[in-house]
Amino acid sequence: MKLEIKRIKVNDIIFGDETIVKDGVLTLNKEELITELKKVPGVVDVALDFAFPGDEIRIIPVKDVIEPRVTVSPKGVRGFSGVNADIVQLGDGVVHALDEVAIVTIGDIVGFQEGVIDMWGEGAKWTPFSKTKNIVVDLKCDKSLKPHEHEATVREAGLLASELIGLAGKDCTKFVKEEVYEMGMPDEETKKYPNLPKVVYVEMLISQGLLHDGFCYGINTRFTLPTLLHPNEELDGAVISGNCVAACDKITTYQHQNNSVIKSLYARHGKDINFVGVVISPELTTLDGKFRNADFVSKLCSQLGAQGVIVSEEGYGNPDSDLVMIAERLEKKGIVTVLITDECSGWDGLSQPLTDAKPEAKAVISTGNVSKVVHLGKAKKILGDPESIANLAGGWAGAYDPETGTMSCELNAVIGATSEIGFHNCTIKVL
Amino acid sequence: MNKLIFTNNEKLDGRGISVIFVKGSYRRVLEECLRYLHRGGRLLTHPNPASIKLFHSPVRSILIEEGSVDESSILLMERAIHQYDQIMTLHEVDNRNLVHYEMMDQAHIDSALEELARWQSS
Amino acid sequence: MKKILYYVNQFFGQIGGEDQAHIAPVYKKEAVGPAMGFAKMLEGEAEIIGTLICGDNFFNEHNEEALAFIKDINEQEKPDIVVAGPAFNAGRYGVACAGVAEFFALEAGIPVVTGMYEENPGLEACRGISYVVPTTDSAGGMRKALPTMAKIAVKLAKGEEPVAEEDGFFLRGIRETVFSDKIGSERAVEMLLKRLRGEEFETELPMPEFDNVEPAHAIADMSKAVIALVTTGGIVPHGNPDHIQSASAQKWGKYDVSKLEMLKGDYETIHGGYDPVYANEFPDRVAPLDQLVHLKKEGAIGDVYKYFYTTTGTGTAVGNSRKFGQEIGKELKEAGVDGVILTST
Amino acid sequence: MATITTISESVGANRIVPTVAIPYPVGDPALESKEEPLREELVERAIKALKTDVEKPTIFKKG
Repeated sequence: MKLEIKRIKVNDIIFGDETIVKDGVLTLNKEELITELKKVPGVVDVALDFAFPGDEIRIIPVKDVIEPRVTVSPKGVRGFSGVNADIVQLGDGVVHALDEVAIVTIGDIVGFQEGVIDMWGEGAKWTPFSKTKNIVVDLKCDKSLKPHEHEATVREAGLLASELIGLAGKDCTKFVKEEVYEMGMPDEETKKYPNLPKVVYVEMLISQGLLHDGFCYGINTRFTLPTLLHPNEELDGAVISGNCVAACDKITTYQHQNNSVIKSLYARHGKDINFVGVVISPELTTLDGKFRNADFVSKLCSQLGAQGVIVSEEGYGNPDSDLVMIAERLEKKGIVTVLITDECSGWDGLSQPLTDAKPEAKAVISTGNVSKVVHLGKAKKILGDPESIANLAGGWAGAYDPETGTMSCELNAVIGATSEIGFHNCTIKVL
Repeated sequence: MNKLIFTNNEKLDGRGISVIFVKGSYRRVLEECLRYLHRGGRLLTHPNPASIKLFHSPVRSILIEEGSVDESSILLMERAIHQYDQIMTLHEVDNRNLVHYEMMDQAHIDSALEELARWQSS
Repeated sequence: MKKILYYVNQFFGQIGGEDQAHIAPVYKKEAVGPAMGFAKMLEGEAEIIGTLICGDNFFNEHNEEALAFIKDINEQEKPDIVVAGPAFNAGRYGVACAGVAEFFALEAGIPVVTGMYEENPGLEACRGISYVVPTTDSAGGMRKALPTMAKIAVKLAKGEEPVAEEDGFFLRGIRETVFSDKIGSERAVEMLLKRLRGEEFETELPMPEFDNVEPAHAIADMSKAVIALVTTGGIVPHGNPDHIQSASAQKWGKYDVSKLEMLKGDYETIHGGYDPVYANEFPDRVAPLDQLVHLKKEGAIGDVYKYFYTTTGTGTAVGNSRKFGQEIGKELKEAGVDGVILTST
Repeated sequence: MATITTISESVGANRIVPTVAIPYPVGDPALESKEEPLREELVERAIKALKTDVEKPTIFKKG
């Protein structure tokens, strides 16, 4: 498979009468975009705003983040296969992406959503999405929609917005970066690199219903057994996020399209390792489901002849059990495993970081303490629902200081802060 | 083996499964469950949710199957209580959004029941 | 000038040795014992306003009273910094220093500097909440420990934040979230490559280690063996005479059962972690003395050891559990016990 | 003698007899008159374990 992602430089974004990128300026036709988005059943109103790195803007509550792209070849392929476009095999072709531009969908479906992105100051340090030029899409939906319908509507409209805006880069010829992801199927690659250790990436996805779902080729992963993907498929949009609550450690669609573990392994394919594939493993609510998927994942890894595996988690709480169960099974098969997870070591950083422990979980990357308290400044402008600020500040008395407008909150409320696919650069230092 | 749901969610529809109502907090439900598991039974769902915000929920339901003492269930329940305490050390229960938490709790039990229904003939 | 309150036990408080370990706390408005030398190392940044002296046994056995006294002194003197010990490898003194640290650091919000040997049972309880300087296992290390402790106290007096590597105290185990120069996925791939090449690697999230213990040899002739009964199920004589805590136990109990056929009738449970009905109805369901007496009568075992040992397992700190195990084990060994039935709930 | 044997193993116990339940490890109120034989068997198994040589944490199951 060969996938080329050609990245188009965007220095500024303005509204205008057509949606096009020229000489580093992205122009958006606001009315046209809003009309198109309102065609999605259930969407009653849309607001578009910009939030650039350094602006004193707070975006809350963030539902998803998506990279605006267009598939240039093969011709005629549009959008996210199986979701809002016809079924097509992903992973081959040429894609134009608006570099470091992100579509950020907001709007709370349930009252307790709290994911925040601050574009400036202390808050900006803790989220990867303070460094992207964000087009914030506030989708107001029909009040009569039931929550899961509301979620589906906002998800669909968000993906559509990323496609419509992605079209602006269709005819560009100048690129700031051209990423090429070329890799054959395992047999072929093993013949080329017979003595490089085979490595599999196991990516766990929250799959527990309402606001806690993942989708692979449009199928809700709650209904699938663990499955095998070629790395290019995920980089080409096969996996999208339906998960709106776990702010710090949910995997946004942007992070699927630019999966950091896949990119890190790709960079070493053919040099240090033979990257044989990506296994998507759903995190289910039932324990039998967890046991079954852990067994299935470790069998799949053996089938692929894996000698080393990286496992990334999504969320915090019951998924910790899946993580150590998978590690246990792989290590018992002699497959060397590295886990990536965030931890909760309390406000004082003193409590036991992971409650579900097995001796086999001995090689772990910690992406930070979800209970670390950070202090956010007073925003000049809030995009989204100020009411959700109360969720953020409501965690405990005294979190919000009315005089200065400053507020303290835990990392777990900051989008992507402790990203468990290692997309961000937090780690732990023991003092 | 018949199933039980321990819950403090008044709005919960057990979908035909007998419900043991626990008066009190999310943590009370965890404690009552542990007491029960001490003498028998097996956890069918993990006691805790998958995202931290849901730990702040005032309500929580847990699905159990009757039967003999199951060591791993007792161990898992004790760890779930520890995990809950860690997240909630200085956090207040979020009563502001009770209605939505009740709905989310129902959705997750339905999701579990649906999973089980798909796999078990009974 | 910041005010320092200095805590010492009966020995360093120059009152007496083991014979005076029972004395109640006293407060002297002057520097006593190690505090005198300490006072000279404060570079004018702080002064010692008084020394609080308490017997090690008193502190552990009359914990509530000792803390009440310390609370009064705190309200009366309002110290800015508290210094305790160093306790070297004295177990009860170390646990007392940890208790002092827990009160001042956690409840009164006052920084505490202390010092002890790495194997002191008090270390685990206070290393995360106070600045604990590593010392030798005996008082000979005083000359080396005091200056390091003083340097930390001076830094605190100046309002500076002491750092483990620079100021020489045990890593406090605080897991601080910081930024790495590499994103998580890069660190993961590098760790995987090290593991694939069989090289050393350092996990960023250590799992609790699993202990392993050298197994004792089998008992050859059981018909002559003395078997002791021990439990962490919190089974105590009615009224809990030694006030063993129902959770996070600070002590264990030892009771003569040589004249009993069973625990039923004389014993109850105070354990906070399980439904007490069944144990109160028949305590031998937790600690089966009746069965051991029965086996003795049948000649299957030589004898049931005179003393039954008990404590509460739930919520008890690992440090304390290890201490209890060592203390009880020592007594059983010295009493010539051959085997132990240890029940837990 | 413990109900959660994995914890016993993790702290290095070498002879472990799995017991009935946490509130009554060496007993079972539900058995009423038949509780005695159960309790006897459990303690005898513990004594047998003390007479057996082991190299590592070993669980002594019934029979």
